[in-house]
Amino acid sequence: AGVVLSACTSNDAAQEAPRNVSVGAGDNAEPGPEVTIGFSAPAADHGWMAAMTAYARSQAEAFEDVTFTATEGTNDSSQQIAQIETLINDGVDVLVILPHDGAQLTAVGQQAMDAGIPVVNVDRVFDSPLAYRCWIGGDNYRMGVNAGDYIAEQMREQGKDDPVIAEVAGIDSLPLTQERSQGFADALARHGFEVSHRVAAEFTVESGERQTSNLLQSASSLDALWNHDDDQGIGVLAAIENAGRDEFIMVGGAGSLDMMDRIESGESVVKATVLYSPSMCASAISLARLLGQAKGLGDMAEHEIPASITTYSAVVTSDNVAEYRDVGFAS
Amino acid sequence: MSRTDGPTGPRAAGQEEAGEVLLRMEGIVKVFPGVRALDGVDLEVRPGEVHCLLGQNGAGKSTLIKVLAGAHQPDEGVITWRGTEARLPSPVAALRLGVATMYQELDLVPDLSVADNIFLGHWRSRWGFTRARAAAAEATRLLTRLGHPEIRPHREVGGLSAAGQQLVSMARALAHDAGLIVMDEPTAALAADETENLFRVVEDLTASGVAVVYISHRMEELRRIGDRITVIKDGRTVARNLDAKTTPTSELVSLMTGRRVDAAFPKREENTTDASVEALRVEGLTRRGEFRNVDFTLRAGEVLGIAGLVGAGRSEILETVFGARKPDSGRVLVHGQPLRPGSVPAAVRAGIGLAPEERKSQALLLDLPVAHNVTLASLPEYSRLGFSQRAREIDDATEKLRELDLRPADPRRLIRTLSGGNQQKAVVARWLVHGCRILLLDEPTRGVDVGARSELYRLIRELAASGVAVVVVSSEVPEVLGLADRVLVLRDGDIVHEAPADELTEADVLDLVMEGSAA
Amino acid sequence: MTDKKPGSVLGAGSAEDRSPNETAGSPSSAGGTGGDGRSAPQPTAPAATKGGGLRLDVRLTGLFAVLVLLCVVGYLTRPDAFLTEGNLSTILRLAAAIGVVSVGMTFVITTAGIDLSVGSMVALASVWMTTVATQSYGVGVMVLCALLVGLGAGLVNGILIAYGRVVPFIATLAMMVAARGLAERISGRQTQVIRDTAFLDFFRGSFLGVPVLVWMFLLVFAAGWVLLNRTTFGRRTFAVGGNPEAARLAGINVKRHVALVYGLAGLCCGIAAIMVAARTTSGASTNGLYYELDAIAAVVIGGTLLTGGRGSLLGTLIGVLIFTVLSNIFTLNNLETDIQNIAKGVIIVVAVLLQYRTMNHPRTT
Amino acid sequence: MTDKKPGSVLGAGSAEDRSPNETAGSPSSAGGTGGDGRSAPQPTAPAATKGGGLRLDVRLTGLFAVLVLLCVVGYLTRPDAFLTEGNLSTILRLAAAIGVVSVGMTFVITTAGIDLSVGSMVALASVWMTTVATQSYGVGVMVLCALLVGLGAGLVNGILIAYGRVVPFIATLAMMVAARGLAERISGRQTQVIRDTAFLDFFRGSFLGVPVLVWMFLLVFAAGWVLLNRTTFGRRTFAVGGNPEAARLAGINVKRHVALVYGLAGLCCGIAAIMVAARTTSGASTNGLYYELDAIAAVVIGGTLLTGGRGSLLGTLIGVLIFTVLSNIFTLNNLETDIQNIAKGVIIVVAVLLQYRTMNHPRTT
Ligand SMILES: Nc1ncnc2c1ncn2[C@@H]1O[C@H](COP(=O)(O)OP(=O)(O)OP(=O)(O)O)[C@@H](O)[C@H]1O
Ligand SMILES: Nc1ncnc2c1ncn2[C@@H]1O[C@H](COP(=O)(O)OP(=O)(O)OP(=O)(O)O)[C@@H](O)[C@H]1O
Ligand SMILES: O[C@@H]1[C@@H](O)[C@H](O)OC[C@H]1O
Ligand SMILES: [Mg+2]
Ligand SMILES: [Mg+2]
Repeated sequence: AGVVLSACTSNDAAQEAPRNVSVGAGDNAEPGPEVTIGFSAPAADHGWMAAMTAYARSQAEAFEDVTFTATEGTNDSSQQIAQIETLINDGVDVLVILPHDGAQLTAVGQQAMDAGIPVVNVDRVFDSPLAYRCWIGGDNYRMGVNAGDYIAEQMREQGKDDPVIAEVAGIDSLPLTQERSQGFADALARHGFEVSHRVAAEFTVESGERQTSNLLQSASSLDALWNHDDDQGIGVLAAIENAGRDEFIMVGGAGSLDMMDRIESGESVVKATVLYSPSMCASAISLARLLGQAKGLGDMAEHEIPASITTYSAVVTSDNVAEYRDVGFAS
Repeated sequence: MSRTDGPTGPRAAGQEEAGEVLLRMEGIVKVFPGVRALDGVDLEVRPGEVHCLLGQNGAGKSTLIKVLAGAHQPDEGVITWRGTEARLPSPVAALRLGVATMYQELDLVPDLSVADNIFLGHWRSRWGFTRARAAAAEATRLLTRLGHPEIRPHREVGGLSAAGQQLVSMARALAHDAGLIVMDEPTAALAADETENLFRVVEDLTASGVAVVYISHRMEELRRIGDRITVIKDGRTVARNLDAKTTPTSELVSLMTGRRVDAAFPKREENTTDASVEALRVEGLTRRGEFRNVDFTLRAGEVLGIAGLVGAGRSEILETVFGARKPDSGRVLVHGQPLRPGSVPAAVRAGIGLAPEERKSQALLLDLPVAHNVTLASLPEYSRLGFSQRAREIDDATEKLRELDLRPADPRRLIRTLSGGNQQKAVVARWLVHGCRILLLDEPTRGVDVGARSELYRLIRELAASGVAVVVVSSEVPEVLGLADRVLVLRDGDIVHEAPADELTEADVLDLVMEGSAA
Repeated sequence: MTDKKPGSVLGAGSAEDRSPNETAGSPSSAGGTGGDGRSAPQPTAPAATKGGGLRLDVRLTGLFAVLVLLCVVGYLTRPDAFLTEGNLSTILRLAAAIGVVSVGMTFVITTAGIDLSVGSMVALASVWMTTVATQSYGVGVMVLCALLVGLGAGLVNGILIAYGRVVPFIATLAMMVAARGLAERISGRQTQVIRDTAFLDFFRGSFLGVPVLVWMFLLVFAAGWVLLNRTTFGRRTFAVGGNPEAARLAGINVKRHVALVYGLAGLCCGIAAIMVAARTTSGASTNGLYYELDAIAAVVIGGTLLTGGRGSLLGTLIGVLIFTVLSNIFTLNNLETDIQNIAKGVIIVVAVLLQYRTMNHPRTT
Repeated sequence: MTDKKPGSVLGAGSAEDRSPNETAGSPSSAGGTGGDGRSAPQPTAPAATKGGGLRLDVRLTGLFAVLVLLCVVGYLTRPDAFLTEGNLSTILRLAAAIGVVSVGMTFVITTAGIDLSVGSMVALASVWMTTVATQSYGVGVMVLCALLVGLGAGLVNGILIAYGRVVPFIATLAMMVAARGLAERISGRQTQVIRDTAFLDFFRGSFLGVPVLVWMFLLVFAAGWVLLNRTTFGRRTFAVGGNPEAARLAGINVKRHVALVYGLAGLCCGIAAIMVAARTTSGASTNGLYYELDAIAAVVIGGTLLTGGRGSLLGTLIGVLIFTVLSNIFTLNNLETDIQNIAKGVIIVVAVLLQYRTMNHPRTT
């Protein structure tokens, strides 16, 4: 049995590294001065966050002039602050920070900036622009809005005036979940709809399955369901299959390859997913490198890297899924 | 070891085949961190005899038998069983050899049933499945042999009285069909009739050739069933194979203690305080199912003894007076002031102290040093603004340890490492440093060796002479009669008699205690 | 004195139930002890072993009442949804994995141990059994892999605790961290979807109208019950937990038994991993999060003492169901997460207090 | 048998040391006990109280060696970074909050209890002190608010445990869930940024070159040490944990003391909340996640017995530092998270085993 077991550890397919997002245009791709990038993010405790870290690492590896220093992912802000301080003490050239909680890490971001270390803030945003040189991230509110608009549109098309709409949120104590739910609710309200069943999972497959199983019992019939996170979505779909339900449409969130496959196949209840792609983290590393080398963005007229870049939460449907596969992540 | 082989003491009379030896232990040494518990012990046991081990508290008796049971590994020494050298790396090895042991500290699992405890580790089973019915039947057979067919094998052992638990231990020893049964203070929790019962079983066993190693602090028991005696002092054999029937007590005691001990009770000294002061008054105290309408008074400087059978409710009365149990009715007055019922702190503040019956579970903090155990009830006295005054604490504790001749008199030693008798002294010391005016002692000499016992007696009398009012509960009638000024006799929760101690004889008390229970 | 009062050994009349050491003997209950004017609170000793094994403990009645009460609340608030076949089967399926883990945990806690690593072992086993390599061998090897990984990790715990003398809390804490790390390493932190349809068909299927997962749960529970209450293995478990020194002196190989019990807990985690993988159609290093807390809570609420020596699998079962029904009711009534949490805390306390009040004696533990 | 032997008649003559539950009384050690041919493993009895209070326990030497070893590793792998002033101050500031929580936890565990709610109490106190309303009263009220909220929540735990007789595990589990829910409710799940500059200036500042947070930690630690080892409160704590029945019969109000100890643990959480708030310049319902596990681990590694009666704050301090230094070294050496976890698990076990080997006696707990 030992032989069998040791044989099962290797898992090449699953460990396939994410593709690199375009490695800069023009002479930005040319090796420049050595840059040490310090990276800090929350615990990679679900697919999306793991993909963020993986994107960062593989993007950094693509540059021969970049030295990459990552810290232990943690969901304790104090711990993350200590780690960033350690990176500052250590004298990294640029910091890429995905704070567990933007507000809580603002001070340490500012501390780094004050120490002359440019900070690229990814995803969850700091409270003060003084704490970062550049922010790149998605728009959580708009993600909710886009999901809401898409669902409302579908309902109208199906001629449903009083649809039963459910929501499977992510970790409820995170501000970003609030923003998404708010955007979703606001968009639905503009169409005169509302969320009638809501549960919160924890971004994990298992919690997605558990919460959705209960939710489906609560709602004997549904018209639409929005799930915030495609990683927990695997569990959400498993629960839907377990319950043998297919009377509704489902919209995902973030944009995993797995969901894209299902959207493409057309056989699943998943009809769309609103993007919140972890590829932004690869871009963040590129930006950090350029900052470290005091370069601008090749295609832009400005000499400097912009102060903020918001990625767009595109709605991926069977019509356009092919275009978005490259930013899909393996959940 | 420099010792030579062979018994050196006088041969026991009436032993057939004096040359045949079942077990021989020679030069056994066992060292614990900081203690040389056994320092060259020899023991020789013959088939069919009752071989008694005698020694002071902490002499090493229990340690020796744990070596014999395979529970401790000796650092040096040789064990020979039926003429061949034996190694006992584990308890199983000893059991296989034919040595079954009833340990001093009950070795039962309280949450398991009687039958499960009797066959602990050797459950009757088929393919791993327990055979409850067969086990129950066999358990009942063993318990019947011990005279107690009424103990149901399915009962949880934790729910049995101490005596009941002792019987289960005994049944377990019998279950092993051993060639040698070791009994470490087996009569401790037994009533008189139970003790007799045990002796009968021992006689049965020895008649069939089984040997018994018997440990007890009570001389009369050794006389009654013992054949030969080995005396241990400070981890060494100081005398072996003495005749149990004929060797004079004074000789045994001086072998044990290394000095002469006056076994008699100390004289009642003239009370120096005003004997008319009423220290304690108990009126109509009742706890349903335990005791009814208990009335008595106690004057300063008086020692009141309470006699009664096991289970008569004596401990409950003391605990209720002390506030550890709440009475259903009745009240307690200290120096004329009514005491808040059911509050130990109130009782302690009023100057009452209780040395409870179950030393380890009710009195000791095993992992703390002796000094901290001694001052436990006096924390406020040994503190200023909440901070402990440690130097004073150590000094006072040391003084009391000296007074009580507690050995070793080191206040920093963890109390866990003291022998039982010495632990008992520490409990008494707790209330001495507290300076209580009323001292309640529940079985104060349980497990205490002869020497320490007479010291405790002396101490109790001295306390009384200095004006402390003392209540002594004891299962040993001579102790009650010898110590107390006045005696209460309790039966089934009722006070059936009260009289000055010198007007009572042992026989009187026994009759009073037994009356009615003979039916 | 040839004439003996019958029963005198048990103490005159009411001498039953005397165990003065009770209080000192169960130290983790320090909080609940003392000062109430009664000495030595007594557990429901006499009732406990009625029938010699199936402990029809009064405590379970109280606990059962709490469960029934919850179900009544569930029915009253959602008469249309709560008692439907679909909902009941959902509750049972959700209870299954944590239930199986709790069976193992009951054994561990009965030996006075604790296992913080159950959740991580579930994660590790679920990840290992769903690697592409393992999946390529088909359903049989997948199942075997999960069981062996669970058993192996559990035995490592057991050996560290029994032979390495590391306290259970620390040893299993280390395993908790390390096994999760290993699961992340193996999976590259990615959710591994199960492609083997034979696996999915079997474990997600039903038999006689009851989901296979529920059958598995019932089977493991029944086997656990027999093992704990009807075999020498179970007797040893109680003995080792109730008085390890007495067990040793009676010739029980305490160390080996402790190691085996942790191995058993690991095996249960392996089974639970299969169940979680079937439910979620995947293996992930985030599986089994917080299982340790849920399982310990269910076991403790079920009346097993953290101090060892007493364990009731029936109580554990009810404990698991209480927690599962609770979150089902919350969802059915569309409660917000924060309110859910506050309510959950209050209900746990009320349940336990209620449980005490439904019986005469003051404390469970 | 009418012949009566003098003195033996009433039974119970010399029951030496009889306490059947003795061994069962320290059951959490089941795993480590027995089977090794030695009975009743003895803690390092004679050496334990040298100096009468400051327990220069051999065990601490072993633990301290582990810490030193870690530092050596830190220095060897990153000679340029590890021993810098900045890095040391980062380590200490990170250790501060969890250290303060662990001080309270040491008291709780010494009474043989457990407190699972510390993390949630930190969250609740941090949120309450940073509401707009509280902030409007200025720094004094903010600090007071955190302390009172912590104390209050702790006392609720204590009262439930001592007077409600709910076992500590369950009572604090309920508080763990409920307090976090309440924190979410109060904050609306929004991180509340501190605007009061006086608060930030003071608590984020330094004094004599040492950060205020570190001073606070040292102060709390010193006060806790004195309280545990030099006052009657500490004596009572040991007594209540070591043998509650004996403590009760010595006149100690066991219930009140237990309630107070949980109150103290809550107070420590209030202090930690201030520290976390200063560190993160905000209050959030997600603060203090997993603190219960970290604190219990530090306390247990530090040699305090889960079964109560023994506790060493010095050990706790070393335990906290070991964990903090460990993650610092990981960061400095750029280890991947999954490897970090595996390494952490292994190091915990090795540390504990090393600690045993450096001394003669077999077990700590
Ligand atoms: N496990 C142990 N660790 C350390 N010291 C021990 C241990 N067991 C016994 N001792 C010490 O060994 C000595 C002998 O103890 P032992 O229990 O054998 O005495 P004993 O003769 O049975 O006394 P008693 O009559 O009081 O039962 C004592 O000093 C005791 O404190
Ligand atoms: N904790 C308890 N719970 C219930 N009943 C008890 C408890 N302790 C004692 N009893 C019962 O109370 C009665 C009085 O017992 P107690 O032990 O006080 O007698 P005693 O006279 O002190 O005997 P002993 O000689 O054993 O000290 C007995 O019937 C006993 O079984
Ligand atoms: O889980 C993800 C969350 O952590 C991130 O911030 O946004 C996208 C989510 O899917
Ligand atoms: Mg002895
Ligand atoms: Mg008594």
